[in-house]
Amino acid sequence: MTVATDFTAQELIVVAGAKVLEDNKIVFVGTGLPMVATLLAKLTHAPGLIPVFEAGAVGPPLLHGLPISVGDSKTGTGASYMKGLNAAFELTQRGFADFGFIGGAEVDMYGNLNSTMIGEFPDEYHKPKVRLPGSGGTADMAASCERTILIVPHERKKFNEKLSYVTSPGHLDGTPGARQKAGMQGKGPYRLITTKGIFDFDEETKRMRILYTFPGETIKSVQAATGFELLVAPHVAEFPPPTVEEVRLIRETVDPRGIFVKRAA
Amino acid sequence: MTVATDFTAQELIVVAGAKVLEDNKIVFVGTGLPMVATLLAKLTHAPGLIPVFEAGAVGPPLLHGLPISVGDSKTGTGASYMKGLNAAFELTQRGFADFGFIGGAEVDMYGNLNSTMIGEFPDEYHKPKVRLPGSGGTADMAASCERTILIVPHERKKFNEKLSYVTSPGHLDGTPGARQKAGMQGKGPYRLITTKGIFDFDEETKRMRILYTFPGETIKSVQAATGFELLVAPHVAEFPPPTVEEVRLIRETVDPRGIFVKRAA
Amino acid sequence: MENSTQMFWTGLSPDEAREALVNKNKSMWDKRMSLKEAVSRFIKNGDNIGIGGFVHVRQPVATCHEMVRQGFKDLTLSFQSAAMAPEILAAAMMIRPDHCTIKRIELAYWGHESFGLSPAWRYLGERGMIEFEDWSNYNMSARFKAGAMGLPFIPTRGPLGGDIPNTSRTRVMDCPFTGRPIALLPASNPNVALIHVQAADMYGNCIIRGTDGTCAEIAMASAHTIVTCEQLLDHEIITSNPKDIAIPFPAVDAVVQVPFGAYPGACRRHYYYNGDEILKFLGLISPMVKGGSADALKTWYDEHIFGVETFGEYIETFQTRKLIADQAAEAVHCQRLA
Amino acid sequence: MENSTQMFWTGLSPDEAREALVNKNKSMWDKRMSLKEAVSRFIKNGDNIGIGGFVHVRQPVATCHEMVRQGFKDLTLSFQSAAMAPEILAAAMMIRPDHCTIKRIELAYWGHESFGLSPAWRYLGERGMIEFEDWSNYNMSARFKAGAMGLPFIPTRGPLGGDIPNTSRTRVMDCPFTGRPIALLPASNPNVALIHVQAADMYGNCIIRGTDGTCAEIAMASAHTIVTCEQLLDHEIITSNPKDIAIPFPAVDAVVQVPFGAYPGACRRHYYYNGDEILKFLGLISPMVKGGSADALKTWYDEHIFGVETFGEYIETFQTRKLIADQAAEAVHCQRLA
Repeated sequence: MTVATDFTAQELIVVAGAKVLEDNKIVFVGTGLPMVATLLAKLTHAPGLIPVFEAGAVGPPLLHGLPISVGDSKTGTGASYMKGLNAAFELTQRGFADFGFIGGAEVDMYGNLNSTMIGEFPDEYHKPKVRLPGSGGTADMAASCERTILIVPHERKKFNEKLSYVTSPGHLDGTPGARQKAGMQGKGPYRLITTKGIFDFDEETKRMRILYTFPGETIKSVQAATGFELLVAPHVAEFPPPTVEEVRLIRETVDPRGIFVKRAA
Repeated sequence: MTVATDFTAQELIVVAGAKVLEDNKIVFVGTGLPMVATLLAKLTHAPGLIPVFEAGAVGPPLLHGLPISVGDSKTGTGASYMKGLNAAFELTQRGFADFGFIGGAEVDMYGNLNSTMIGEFPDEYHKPKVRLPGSGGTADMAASCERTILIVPHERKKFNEKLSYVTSPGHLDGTPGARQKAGMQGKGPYRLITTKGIFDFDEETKRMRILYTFPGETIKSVQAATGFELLVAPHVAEFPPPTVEEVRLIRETVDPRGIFVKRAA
Repeated sequence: MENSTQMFWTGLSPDEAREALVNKNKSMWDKRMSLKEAVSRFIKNGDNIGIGGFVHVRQPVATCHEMVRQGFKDLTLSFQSAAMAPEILAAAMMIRPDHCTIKRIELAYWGHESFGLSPAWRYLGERGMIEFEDWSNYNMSARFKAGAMGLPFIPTRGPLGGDIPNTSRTRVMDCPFTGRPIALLPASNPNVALIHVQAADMYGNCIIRGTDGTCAEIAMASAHTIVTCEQLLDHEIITSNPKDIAIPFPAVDAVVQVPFGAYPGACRRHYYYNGDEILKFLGLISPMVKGGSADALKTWYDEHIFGVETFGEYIETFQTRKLIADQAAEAVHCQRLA
Repeated sequence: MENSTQMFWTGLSPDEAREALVNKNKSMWDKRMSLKEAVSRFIKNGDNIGIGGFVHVRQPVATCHEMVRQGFKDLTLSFQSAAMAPEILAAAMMIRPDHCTIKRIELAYWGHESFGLSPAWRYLGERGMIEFEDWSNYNMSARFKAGAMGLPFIPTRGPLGGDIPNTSRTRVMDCPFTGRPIALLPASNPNVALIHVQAADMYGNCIIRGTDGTCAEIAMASAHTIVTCEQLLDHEIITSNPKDIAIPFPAVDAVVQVPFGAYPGACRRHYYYNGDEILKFLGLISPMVKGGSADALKTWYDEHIFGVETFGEYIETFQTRKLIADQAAEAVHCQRLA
């Protein structure tokens, strides 16, 4: 278990994401880094982790390696169910997904995510500064998975008091029972993993709270890169750097072609 | 095309039912005599007739003969679709079924059917004189097939002004657009086949109207066996008796074991 | 919005159904157990039981035998069209009301198609001995589907216009998009689903051949699912074509291999109906509709259910020649190389 | 009931969709024709086009090429997550607005996952050149499902709480059974569905391998469906396992065999993604987002679409070695004896 000295921010995020995943749970996996973290978790501490992909595959063993899409043929082989999008989301709405693992371009202090547009809303909705791809399945996972794990690269412009557009609702405005009142299910955002640390959401206020800082970061440096005031957990710990073995697994086995985990630091 | 002299009331109903079915149409087939008539139609003038069974089978060739249930394995073999009950009824609700072919224990002048209970409604609903099996799929076919063909043995106690229970709505109270106003689709009852004749429903009033009398019956004898006033079409014809070939087909090929078509007259 | 009857939930409410699933261990574990254990572990008095199959196709007959053997009270039965499963449970109530009772039935059809009406339904219904709620096949299928989708209700074009909306918890509302009336049906989330399938693995992944009925929906809607299967196969075989899997393992709690588990009903690829046996059994109940004796029926239950330990012993009472003939009949309908 | 935006129907209203199907010849007839004929016969200017597949899986790429060749105006595109199909149509609008135009898009996601954002979406969206309506993947899938079920709407637990209900025709109502808010989504009934499948018979019965996406729902919801297939098989082979049929023949109007019809995207059992080609094509559009020249993109369209008669000629521009490599890559993921 030698600690690695050569690792990238993305590799750290993947290791942190994998560690948040619990063995024997069902996780609805969004595209990109969540897929990488899920595969790493299955290859390490969570062989019984059950991934669900929105194109339909439930519980594939992923024997042929990292899918490059949530609809990739690799997700289908050996799956325990595969009936298309409606079926995947219906079972999520029913309560089958313990976790949803999703990303976004922008996040606020209540774990609401934006993957729709950058610009003034509603004025610029039909002519935004940047048009993003849109929700995909993230709004659905946010609405119906029992808990969600979020991944957002930590930059000040992505951590905002007010989002351009709330694509995937988290704890909404943080008021008690806000999700249930709105008609959604599940407990909402559980963890946020960024390039600077791991966060949870305060039990009372539902506000984002620092839980772990990544190597080289401090509470202060994390706050400086965040466009709103962060809460701080009673005992913030430093998240350990990845091990040599974890980095090797990512580079040689999980994403050898660097599809999602880029080699440049 | 020799006319048969030896045939039963049920055989006549089956031949009449078959003749009402048009080639190359999709017919949603209820259990019992509708299945027999459908198979006879496919073996005679309507080889391109496409049966749908509520347990799920769409368009089976019925190469292994008469199913004894709408969920019979014989309905599945060679079918062009088979996804269970929801799928079969969803495609009906969508508009895929040109005809629904259904029976009931009681019918009124607007083609509403009862297959739920005999007794006073609502007082005796929970303790009826006779408890019938219930709707099955007939209420759904009645609500969503484009047109329905009804089969009811012609007895006075089955042809009533007021039904004990309206299980499968036909033209409701006969007022113009009643079905659409109630939220249903389709044009409702198209033909009724009984042991005494074939009926349609008047364009204006939606009331049951004699179209054909069966051999041995007259307008008067049919009316006498009916608990409400029948309308009479401008040119009521006598429906021809079955041919020797039709009777032979029913007895030897369609229902050789007499499962639905009893030998006794 | 028309409210015909007061709203209430039978089985689980939508929120309870969600909670049950959230708190359940949904991982891949070995769920093989005896039918005796499955029934005693997952079924309780007062439960709403979702019954799979369609009329005499893949009815959970073996599981109903075991339920009668153990005895349950105040059950609610939910199904679209059923035959032998409710008949076995209801006829048991007719002879042993101290041991087995049905409180309520939510159904579209209880009968035997070409084999006739259900005498037990007539007996209990005409004597006012049970609560019931009439629906149609699509209504019940859609209610299970709503339950399986995690929705509190589902819209349908029926029942509208007839009496079903007057005797059920249907709500009719004006569609907010078209202005026309549409029916809203409350979801059904049974406590326990009873499902018989052709093949399963030990984790509960199920393959259904021929009609799916509404089995997947009932299993996904229910808090617990007991699966009986003709074949118990390796996980790798079952998942070799993932799209063949009708019910995924997290929806299943018990897997029991029971050959002929739907007999004397039919099971595609395995056996066709034993109509003689169906008629014989119904013939024992029929006289009671008109006030006849219960003796013959009691004897049947004593010999075939109470007097044996397992469903296998009941199957052994059939002549091998007859079992092989029913297998051979089915083999004609869906021909395959062995 | 909250009304965020005015209600209107794109494509067909529920009543029009019903009427279209009622009046259609739904019998078994030989629907084989050229893609040129299928597109010219069933697609009109102003149509709402339902696009099958999921991101780069089984996108109807060949059909979109043919649509660009023929030229259509004022289209509405409806899909959950799409990639090459809208990219081909939209980039054509960027270079030939006289020939091809998109008026509106109803979508959950337009992008290329690991291959990056969609430059055409950014170009058209950021310049305010098209109407659009954001939904989620389940929202769009459920909207097609409602259309396929003959319903005017379907309830879902999302979108609620976020901005999607504020920018779409979602209605939020209090559930009449639970009192809690629930979303109602209007059905989507496109004029024409474009679906690429692994196998079909001449009547239009379709088998889909791997993910079904929302193809069956889109086909069943639409007034017309154009199917392209890798394999055209005898009816008896296609129906040998009826449950494998994802789309039944009455929902289909044209059947066209087009090998590699979803290429450079993927098609399970046939070929894996050609990522190089996807990136190369996106690279021709990307400079235009920032105001760069359209020349390279124009040249591509002239050479690969306008300059050829059929999609087959486009496929012939690839090196055989590359096509075989992409087939071999896919053969590793779903291993089967030939």
